Amino acid sequence: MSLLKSILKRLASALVVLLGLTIIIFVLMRIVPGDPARLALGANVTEDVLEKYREANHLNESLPMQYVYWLTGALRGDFGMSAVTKRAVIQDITDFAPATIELVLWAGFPPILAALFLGVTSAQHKNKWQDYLCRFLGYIFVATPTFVFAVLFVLVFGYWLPVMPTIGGRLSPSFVIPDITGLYVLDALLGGQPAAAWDAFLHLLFPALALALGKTMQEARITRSSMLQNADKDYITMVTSQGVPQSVVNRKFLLKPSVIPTVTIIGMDIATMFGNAFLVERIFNWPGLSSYGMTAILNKDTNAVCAVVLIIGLAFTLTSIAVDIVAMILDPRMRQKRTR
Amino acid sequence: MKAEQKEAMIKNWYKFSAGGVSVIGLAIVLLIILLAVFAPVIAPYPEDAGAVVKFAESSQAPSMEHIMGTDTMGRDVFSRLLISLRGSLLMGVLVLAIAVPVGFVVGVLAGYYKDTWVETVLMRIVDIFLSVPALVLALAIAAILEPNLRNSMIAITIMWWPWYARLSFGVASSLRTENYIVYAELTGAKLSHIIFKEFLPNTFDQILTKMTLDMGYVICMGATLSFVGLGEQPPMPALGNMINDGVKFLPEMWWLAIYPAVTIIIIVLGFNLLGDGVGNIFNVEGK
Amino acid sequence: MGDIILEIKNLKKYFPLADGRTVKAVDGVSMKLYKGETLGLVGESGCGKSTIAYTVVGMYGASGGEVLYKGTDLAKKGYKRTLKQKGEIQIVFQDPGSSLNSRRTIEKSMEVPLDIHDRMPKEKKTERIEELLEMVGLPKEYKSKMPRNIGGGERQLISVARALATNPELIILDEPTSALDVSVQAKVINTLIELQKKLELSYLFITHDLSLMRNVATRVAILYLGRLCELAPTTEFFHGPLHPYTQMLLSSIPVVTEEEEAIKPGQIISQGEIPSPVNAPKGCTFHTRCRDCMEICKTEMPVMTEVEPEHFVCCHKYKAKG
Amino acid sequence: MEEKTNVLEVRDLSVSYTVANVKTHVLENVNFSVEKGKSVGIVGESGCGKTTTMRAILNVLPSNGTVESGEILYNGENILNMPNNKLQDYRQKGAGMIFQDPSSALNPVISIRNQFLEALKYAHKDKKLTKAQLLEKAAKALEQVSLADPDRILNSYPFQLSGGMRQRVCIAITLAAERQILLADEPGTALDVTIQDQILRLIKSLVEAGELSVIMVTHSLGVIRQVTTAVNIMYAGTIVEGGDTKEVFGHPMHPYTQALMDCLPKLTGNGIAKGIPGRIPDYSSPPGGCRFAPRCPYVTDRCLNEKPVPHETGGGHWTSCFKAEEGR
Repeated sequence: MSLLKSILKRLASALVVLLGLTIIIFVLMRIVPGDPARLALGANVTEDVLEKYREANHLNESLPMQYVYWLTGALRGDFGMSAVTKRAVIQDITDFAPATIELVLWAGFPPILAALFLGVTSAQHKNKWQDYLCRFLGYIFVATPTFVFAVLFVLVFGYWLPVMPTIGGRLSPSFVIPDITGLYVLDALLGGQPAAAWDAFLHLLFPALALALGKTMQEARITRSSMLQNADKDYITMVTSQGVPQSVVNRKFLLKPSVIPTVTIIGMDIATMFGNAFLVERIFNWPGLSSYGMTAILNKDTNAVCAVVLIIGLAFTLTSIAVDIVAMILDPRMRQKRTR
Repeated sequence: MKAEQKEAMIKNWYKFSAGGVSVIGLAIVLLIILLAVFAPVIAPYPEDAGAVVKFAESSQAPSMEHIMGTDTMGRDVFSRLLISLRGSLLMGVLVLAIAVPVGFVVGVLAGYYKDTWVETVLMRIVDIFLSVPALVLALAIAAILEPNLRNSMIAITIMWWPWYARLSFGVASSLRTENYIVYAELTGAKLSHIIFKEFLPNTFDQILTKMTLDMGYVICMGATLSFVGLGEQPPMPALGNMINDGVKFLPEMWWLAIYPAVTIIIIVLGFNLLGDGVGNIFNVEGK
Repeated sequence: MGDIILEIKNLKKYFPLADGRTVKAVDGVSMKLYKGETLGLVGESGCGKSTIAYTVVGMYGASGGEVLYKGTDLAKKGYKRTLKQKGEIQIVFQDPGSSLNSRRTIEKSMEVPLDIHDRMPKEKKTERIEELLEMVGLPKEYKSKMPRNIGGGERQLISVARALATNPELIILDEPTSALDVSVQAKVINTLIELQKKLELSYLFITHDLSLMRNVATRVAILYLGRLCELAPTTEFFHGPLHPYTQMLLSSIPVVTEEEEAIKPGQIISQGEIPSPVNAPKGCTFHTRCRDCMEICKTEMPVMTEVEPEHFVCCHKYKAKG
Repeated sequence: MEEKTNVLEVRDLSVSYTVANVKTHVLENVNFSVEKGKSVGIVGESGCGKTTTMRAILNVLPSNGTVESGEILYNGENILNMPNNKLQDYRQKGAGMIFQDPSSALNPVISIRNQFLEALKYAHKDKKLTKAQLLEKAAKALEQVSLADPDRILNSYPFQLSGGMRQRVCIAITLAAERQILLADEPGTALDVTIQDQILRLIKSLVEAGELSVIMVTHSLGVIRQVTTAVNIMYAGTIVEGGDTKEVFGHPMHPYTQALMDCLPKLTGNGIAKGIPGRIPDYSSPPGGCRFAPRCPYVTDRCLNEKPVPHETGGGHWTSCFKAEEGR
């Protein structure tokens, strides 16, 4: 079917993009000034050790060959050693990734419903107080950088109205939960510990809100404007003129075309959240991939930086494929468009 | 002729101010620009924007003398904030001055040569840059280069042009079958004519709207980089590093972090509102 | 009849589809255009009339056949048109909204051909633009206007003026008035007729409007699914249409006077729909809708026959006569 | 007596739009009516207010449009101040409209089948029809408009159809509802002439069978002559001439109608007139007198200052023109 074909096409182009991303990352890794071997091992090693390291890591080969070695390694999950933690990078990543995934999942998906609700409400009460309130908050929230949200939350909910778990992390130390999916709220529930799940949720709440607020209001804004734009379209006038009740018109004819623009930007929004998580995790002491990546960046731990960037690129690509598929299901026209 | 122009101006102003809030945006942006330009004159303690230590005045809460208080070194927060506006605005202008033309040319070429290898190659490159959150790659680039204001601008520019490429691609690929483009081709016009004389005026509306909005977002990303120490280096003030310094002294010395934070919000808000108004003039939807 | 300015011989244009099938937009069309005449190329959507125009003007290459302009085959593989030829063959498009760049003044739009074909100093250029505007009956002040500030008919006149800038000999008119109101169309058409007389222009006039062709064309050619059905001098054509499709087309035209009603071939009821050019019917492509369909029509393709001097028809009914 | 046979009557309708804070007076005192089982046409060029009239009749003006004055009577009741449920009833069973632009009148993300079902469900809600019966009606209507493969059409989305097909789908959706009155806004614009002919004959046959009253709005005088028995000539938001179609086209009296007829290319040849100079007036400040006066070759001072009123010249043929009134 055409839907399946479009999805396959989408996957193929995603592969090309990811391959391109590996090249960029590799180039970045190699333009770091200085000798990669020395950067990895530090200043107090002998030339012999360096040479051995170079040999082992194919640093004496031509650049394209080095790339091939690095890529084949990366495909097997071998990103080398981290200069900071002195462990295999892949080990660190598998440890830290679930925390970030849990955070982005919570920040990315539940707020979409809120965004749609706010957008639709705002459009249906155009120029009434509900609309003005939504738009006012929208302007303010969209203009607030994520890290400022995070800082404000720490100040307000950490110090002034101390409702936030202060120490940070993902769970209070008094709880022990089974390790099933790595997503704590879910694991706690699966393990039959509602109290632990609540605690994990509280830990999540503020970082997730800091990540989500701006994007949510932006999605609401887009929903609102496309609702209003579509409401004046001929195809809505046509069904209204046919005597279809207004509520049915709104639900069956107006909503679907109006949420499509929102759906298509969700992919980008979630991607941006992976980026903004870098700061939020740091500020909230959230032990995730992003704070690991941040530490790696500040310490010029190239192997770790590359791995994190690549993994985030992968996560983003997968998200946007998922979003595109949803959009294709909603909007038959997208199945025909050349996907990218 | 004159009357026509005047009429068009009145109409544009009406469209711009229709939402009401765009005028506020314009006022905010003008104020920020004025404050930035005249910062050294307005700032009560212009010398505080550097490695100055005044122990006698350190850690003071906001007062008549220091309306936004002083930091741990006794420097006037208000003065530092004013000076930091200059770097922020400069960053916005320079980043866009490079990212926009590059993105435009790449995007228009890809759109004009849609369904050929030119499009495939150019737009794949764009896609690759868009496949990682801009902030992540900007952080990585800024970290690999020496951390300073210039390099943070380079990093942001590298991440910003693909957006303009994508925008111009959309416009060009939908316009390339318009008859005036076809006519120019058939009459023997050169590629440069088609790009700069035919496509450029038609992309201008959308580019200008996006640029206005993006001024705020670029400044925001610049502040984010400097917040983690990858922008302007201390003792020079920047919105991001001032917040970062201030966070360490929360909640007691709240003024250190809050004022710069609110300033960022106001700057981004101002450009957002202004951008919406500009979009209204051209009937362009903001992003 | 005078010199032949354009001769199309067995022209074919196929478009491949993504699924491997082919659209045969134009499939073996031959005709001549004499200097100074207006040849009306008439047909319904999908008949290939615009494809022919675009191939002549050079937007597409041909899949087969020849396009001879003053004896040179413009459609030959690898042939690149000279600047002179590009100037001599001009086109006026259908949509007045898209033929001028909405972001540039009339003057800037009209400078495009001048800058390429006839470089001259600024003042002379302005002079020339004013002269061209005058030729199409527009005041010279129009040069500083934006396209959105003038009417659709005026925009089409600007397109005509722009086409005149390169001193063309052949102008392809691609439904230049189909988007206009009749009161505006009248002005554009009258201007075109005047210009033709004054400048000895040859027009290839693409349209779906037969009534208009009655008043404009020297000869009329009817297309159906990428092939010619009938080609004849205008007066003869309207008084004795021969091809069943032509008759159906004529009888479908809504008219306003009794005199016109009398001209329409009576008792012919239009039926069916033009089939997709992807799988055109075998034999005569019109046989699926033809009321006179015979067995031979379903299998064998008819050929163009000259039934009377200069009156060609492509139909099995008239084979015997010839 | 005569009043009673009118299924729809538009009285003194004036409509304005507000664009960028400027009020434009589009319709001015429009009057006309449709008798039961008859067809009436409104002819005019683009921007003359034809579509606005049609939208007003269904009370679906765009959000910036306002009815300034007048009433629209359906079976004697003014639809402009009907309670909501009655209005809906009128839209479901009274009058339905074929929209002009086929590319925007169908919902892009809903299948043709569902668009049919939703519209027909309400139009036929009293009859308690099953889904299959509704689809049968849909298929029949599609066949009526010469769409050969109704199943394929029903399973399509609008973007998969050509412009001509979409327009016919719109026509079919409206016809399948089997309302009393059909409002046809340029029903042939996207159609080829041979298909248009089939559609026009279909509409005409429905009228002649007494099933339908039609208001047809178009720029094409020929279409009007083929389908309608009465015609109104509209210029710049006013109706300037009206009467029996053949009579009006045979002896046009208003200078605008005359000019329009002269501009029309005819199958009989003889060339076409030079066109009408000037453009339709700016609706934000329309001429104080006759709206055609600035372009009229017979203009007098009176035309510029005084609004002409309908003047009957016999046989139900009337015109709003001082020239005709004064017998010049």
